[in-house]
Amino acid sequence: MADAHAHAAAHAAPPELRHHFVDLPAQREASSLGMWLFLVTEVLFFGGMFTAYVVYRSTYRRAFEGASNLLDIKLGAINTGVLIMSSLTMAMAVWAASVGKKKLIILFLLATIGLGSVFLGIKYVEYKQKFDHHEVPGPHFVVPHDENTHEPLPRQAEMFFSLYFCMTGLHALHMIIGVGLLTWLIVKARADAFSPRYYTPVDNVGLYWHFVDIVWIFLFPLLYLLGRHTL
Amino acid sequence: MSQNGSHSRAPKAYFLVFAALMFFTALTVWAAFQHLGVWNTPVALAIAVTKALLVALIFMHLKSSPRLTILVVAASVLWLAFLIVITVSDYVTRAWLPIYPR
Amino acid sequence: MPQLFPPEASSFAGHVDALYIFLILVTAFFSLLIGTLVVVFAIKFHRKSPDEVATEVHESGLLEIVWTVIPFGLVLVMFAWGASVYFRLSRPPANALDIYVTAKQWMWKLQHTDGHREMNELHVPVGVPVRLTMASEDVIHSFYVPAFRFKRDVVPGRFSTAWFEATKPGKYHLFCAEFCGTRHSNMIGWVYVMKPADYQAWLAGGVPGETLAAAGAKRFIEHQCNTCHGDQPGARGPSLNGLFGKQVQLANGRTVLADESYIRESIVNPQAVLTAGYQPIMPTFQGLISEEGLLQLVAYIKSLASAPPAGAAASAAPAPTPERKTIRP
Amino acid sequence: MSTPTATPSQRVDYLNASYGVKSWLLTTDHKRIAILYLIGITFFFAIGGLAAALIRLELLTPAGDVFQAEMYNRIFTTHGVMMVFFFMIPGIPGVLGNFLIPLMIGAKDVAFPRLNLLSWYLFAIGGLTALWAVVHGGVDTGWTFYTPYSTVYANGWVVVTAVGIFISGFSSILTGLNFLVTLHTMRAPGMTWMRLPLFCWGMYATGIIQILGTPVIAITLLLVAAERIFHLGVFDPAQGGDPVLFQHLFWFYSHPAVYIMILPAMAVISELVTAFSRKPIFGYKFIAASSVAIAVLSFLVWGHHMFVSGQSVYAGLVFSILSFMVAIPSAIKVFNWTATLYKGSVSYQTPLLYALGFIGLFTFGGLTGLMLATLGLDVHVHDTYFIVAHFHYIMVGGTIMAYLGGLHYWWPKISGKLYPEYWSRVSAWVIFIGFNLTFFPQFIVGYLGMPRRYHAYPEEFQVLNVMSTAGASILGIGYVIPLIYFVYSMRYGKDAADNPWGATGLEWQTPSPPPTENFPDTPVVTGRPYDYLTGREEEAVG
Repeated sequence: MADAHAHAAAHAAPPELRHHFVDLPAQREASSLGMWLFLVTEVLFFGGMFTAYVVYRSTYRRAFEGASNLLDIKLGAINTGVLIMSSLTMAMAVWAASVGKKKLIILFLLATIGLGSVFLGIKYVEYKQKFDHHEVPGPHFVVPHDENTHEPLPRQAEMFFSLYFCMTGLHALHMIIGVGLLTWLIVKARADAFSPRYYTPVDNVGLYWHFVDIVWIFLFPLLYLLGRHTL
Repeated sequence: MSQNGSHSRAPKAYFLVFAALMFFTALTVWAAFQHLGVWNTPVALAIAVTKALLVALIFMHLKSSPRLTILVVAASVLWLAFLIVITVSDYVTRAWLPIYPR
Repeated sequence: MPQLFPPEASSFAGHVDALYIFLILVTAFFSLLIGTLVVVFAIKFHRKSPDEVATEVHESGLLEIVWTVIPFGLVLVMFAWGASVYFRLSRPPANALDIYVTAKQWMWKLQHTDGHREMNELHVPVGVPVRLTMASEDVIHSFYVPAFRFKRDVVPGRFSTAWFEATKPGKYHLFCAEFCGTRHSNMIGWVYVMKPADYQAWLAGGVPGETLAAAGAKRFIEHQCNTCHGDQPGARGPSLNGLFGKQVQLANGRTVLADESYIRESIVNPQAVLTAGYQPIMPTFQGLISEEGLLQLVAYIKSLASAPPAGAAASAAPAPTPERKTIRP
Repeated sequence: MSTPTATPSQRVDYLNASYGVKSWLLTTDHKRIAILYLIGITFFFAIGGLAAALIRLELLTPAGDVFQAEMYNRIFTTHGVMMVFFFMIPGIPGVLGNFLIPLMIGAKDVAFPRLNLLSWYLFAIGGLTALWAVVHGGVDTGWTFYTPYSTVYANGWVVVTAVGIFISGFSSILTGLNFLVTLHTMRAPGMTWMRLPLFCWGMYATGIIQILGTPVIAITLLLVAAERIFHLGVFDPAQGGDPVLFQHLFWFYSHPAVYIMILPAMAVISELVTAFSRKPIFGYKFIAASSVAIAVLSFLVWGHHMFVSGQSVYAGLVFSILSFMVAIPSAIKVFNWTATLYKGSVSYQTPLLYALGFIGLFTFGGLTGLMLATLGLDVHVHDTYFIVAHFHYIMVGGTIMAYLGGLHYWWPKISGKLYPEYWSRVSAWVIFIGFNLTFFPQFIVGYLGMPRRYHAYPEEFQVLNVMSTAGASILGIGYVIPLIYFVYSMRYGKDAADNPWGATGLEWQTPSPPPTENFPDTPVVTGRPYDYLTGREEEAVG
């Protein structure tokens, strides 16, 4: 980037341009790369639990299949649909920001928050069921019975529920953080902080939200659909 | 996201991807109830990977991102594979060496 | 000369020390090479005047290749030698003397098949391969005898198996090498390697309790294992006579060798190693049988190995344990 | 540099640009954050060092007579946790990386200055959380937190310490992220990848490891905390968990973590060797490629910590051969450093003494590492003092030597003052002698079979342990001396010129200490790096 260009941009420096960047495209490229690197850490963060899941599933296949069949597949499928829809509305919000339609940004952000809350609500219902059936790992865990053979599952079914709560719990926590970020975006959008020239925060929260959706795209089959063919 | 300020209509791709994702969700649920024997898990994983790719390429506009970003994403998948494959390889090969050379 | 090596008291120790000396030589050679080169260059090319400049040295790809290939070759030698020594350690010979070790927070309990029990002490005959089948009742411990150059972590939840063959009579240190809590440094003991005559005297001297297999038989009845595994025809569980050491066809298609780990797995996680042709009705006994109990059950089932295979002779009573063959001098 | 040389005292620089605690605690200037890190890691080094002194005191006598066993276990755990997570890992990246990367690439600051300040706060909060746990009784699980002891049987502040490490793990992630984005997007015009100083290559490789490795220990410690709080059984064998799986997940990060510790040290050494031989580095491409190769290969070798822990024999073979492969790039680097000295114009200032010490000790430490990668030998020496000696040769003989060398080399740029040359050479020799006397005997006592983490040991090991403790006291004195004269030099030291060593590199073409925005206007880089021989002083076109 020739010096002249830098000087020109410096004079008409838009307010969002941070002092140590040459111009807005450089700043956007840096923040986007930064966000993707953060998502890499999230991939490996969930990756640790997926490793534990893969290992224990192959060690305790029957216990995992039996316990997986106890999960409510209807709620799981609905949740997947809800989350995909929220990904759509999030993508629309990012598009709206890129074309500078302030009302649409706020509308789609609100839709995303709504769908996210629906997801968390359904999650709460599922957790409530588990607490009632004493399927929560810990001192008062009761080994559940297999759905079709009505035989008690192997004791290691508790391992499945430990992993289930760790993975979906951490995923739900990421959803809650996402909803918080979306609310912060709405506040900034109402304050006209975004324009087609500068909407990096919306773009980055969008990337984060889509990532959380991708995690659920893998969690759903691995946790819910694992043993259905044995029914 | 390229600066296409003039673009007034929302990109059609979003709606197509949305429909595809919903379809794949239904597909994977249906496939789970089929007795595919040893193929149940690979099919479920394949569907999940395609859904993830759709979200990443279109919604996260990875398709139009600089090569460096794609390299970063590929690295994360490769490192996840390192972690899972090498750890599982320990478990798989534990029984290979029977302690008794009967 | 202060002692630099622990006593070489096992068949394995000599190989490890030879490998160690080779590695010391390589380390000494390269350390001295780099050390002297660095000092010589620093002195020879000492800056004479404040603004003296170095002379141009062109990079040479050849040199880079040389000092990549040579280390590469050397490390392959180290790897191969190390792997061969390691393989020797991990393949116990068939006729080894069985010792069952139970590691518990801050003590070692050792049981001989003929009923002798020892605490933090192990008496073994010289020249006889000894196989240790080890289990931990709480955390990870590690059975370490420096004189034998032999160490094995004892991971709770599974059997750890290792072997050694003592070659020099004497009294050697036994340490716990994996941090296991407050009195980790007190979980130590002695291994007494004895000439065969002394060993026989020691065996005769001590008053053995019931043999391990007998204790196992009692536990077998106590947990009503015989209701399914009593090998009467049409029993719900597979017969255990002549099972140990044979290949077993599993329900999921795999065939595994019936060794200690298989027996432990079928007691603790029976669904995973379900025998072909049987219903998955066996409950898991995880947490219900202590590690010592599992070792005794394994010893009992091993003692059934030489009993006639199932159905031939329906003997409900546990078969008498065959007398161990006398220890060869 | 031909700018009007106003005496440093009047010139506005990043140190006297503003005063007051707020100006330091809310700064987003990478140079000030580097100073904050310097203070932070010196504080945690002192705590870790104190714990080390207590350990060596206890090991003077075979009987455990200075401390109860319980207390001794908590002391060595504190030594491990403080040194690894709050000194070694944030150390060179936090201090030298933060200060130098923007200067070396001609940028005004790192890519995300506010994130950089957040990284320091996360490091400080994490460190203080772990310190809180230590003060209230600490943990007795060792810095490795092996389960099921850490999850079921340990009764110390495991969860609080794990949370402290988890928080400081984020600091490491964000620092790595910051460096990677800075090196990718903020290089000055003309600063191509092949003109990047090797220090930046080393920090780039370190960034890769911080990003790809740290999350795995974050989730592992989270699972350990969840297991203790909610009684889950993820790693508890009584509920079907597998302790070896914990070791896999733990070492997947913790082995690359030792490369987070050594790669920045190697990066410093590349700079010191070429600056004090006043000669272009030998094999620039090979050293840069070696750094990245180490970063990648370091993720495939973690199993050599588990050869005797019940891991399968075949996995052991694979990990052993891969561990040998990761040693090759380190060997290439050592050979290239040595070749750089050949026909150089070598001057004996303190940074070079530390660099030469590093090359010697790192070579010896690295080669003993090869012994541990050898399957047959590791069975005997695993979890003995042989291992303790090996990693101290790499961490203390390597990383701390390089850190001190780098601190001396860039001290004029950081503080604008010169350190006293006489005292620094004395302390360098004291440290070198004390170090070898401390850790060489541990190789011998290790091979003799003395296990790690023992507070009482058989009598025949006493002589070697007494030598080690004697060495430790010398080493302790050796470390205190630089602390004294560095602080002294800030007040009474002679003012430093912009380029006291006559070295190349953009950081030497800005005043010492540099102004807040580093360069009056962005420099343009033309020549190749370390260009000592063509133009006498590479003029950076303003």
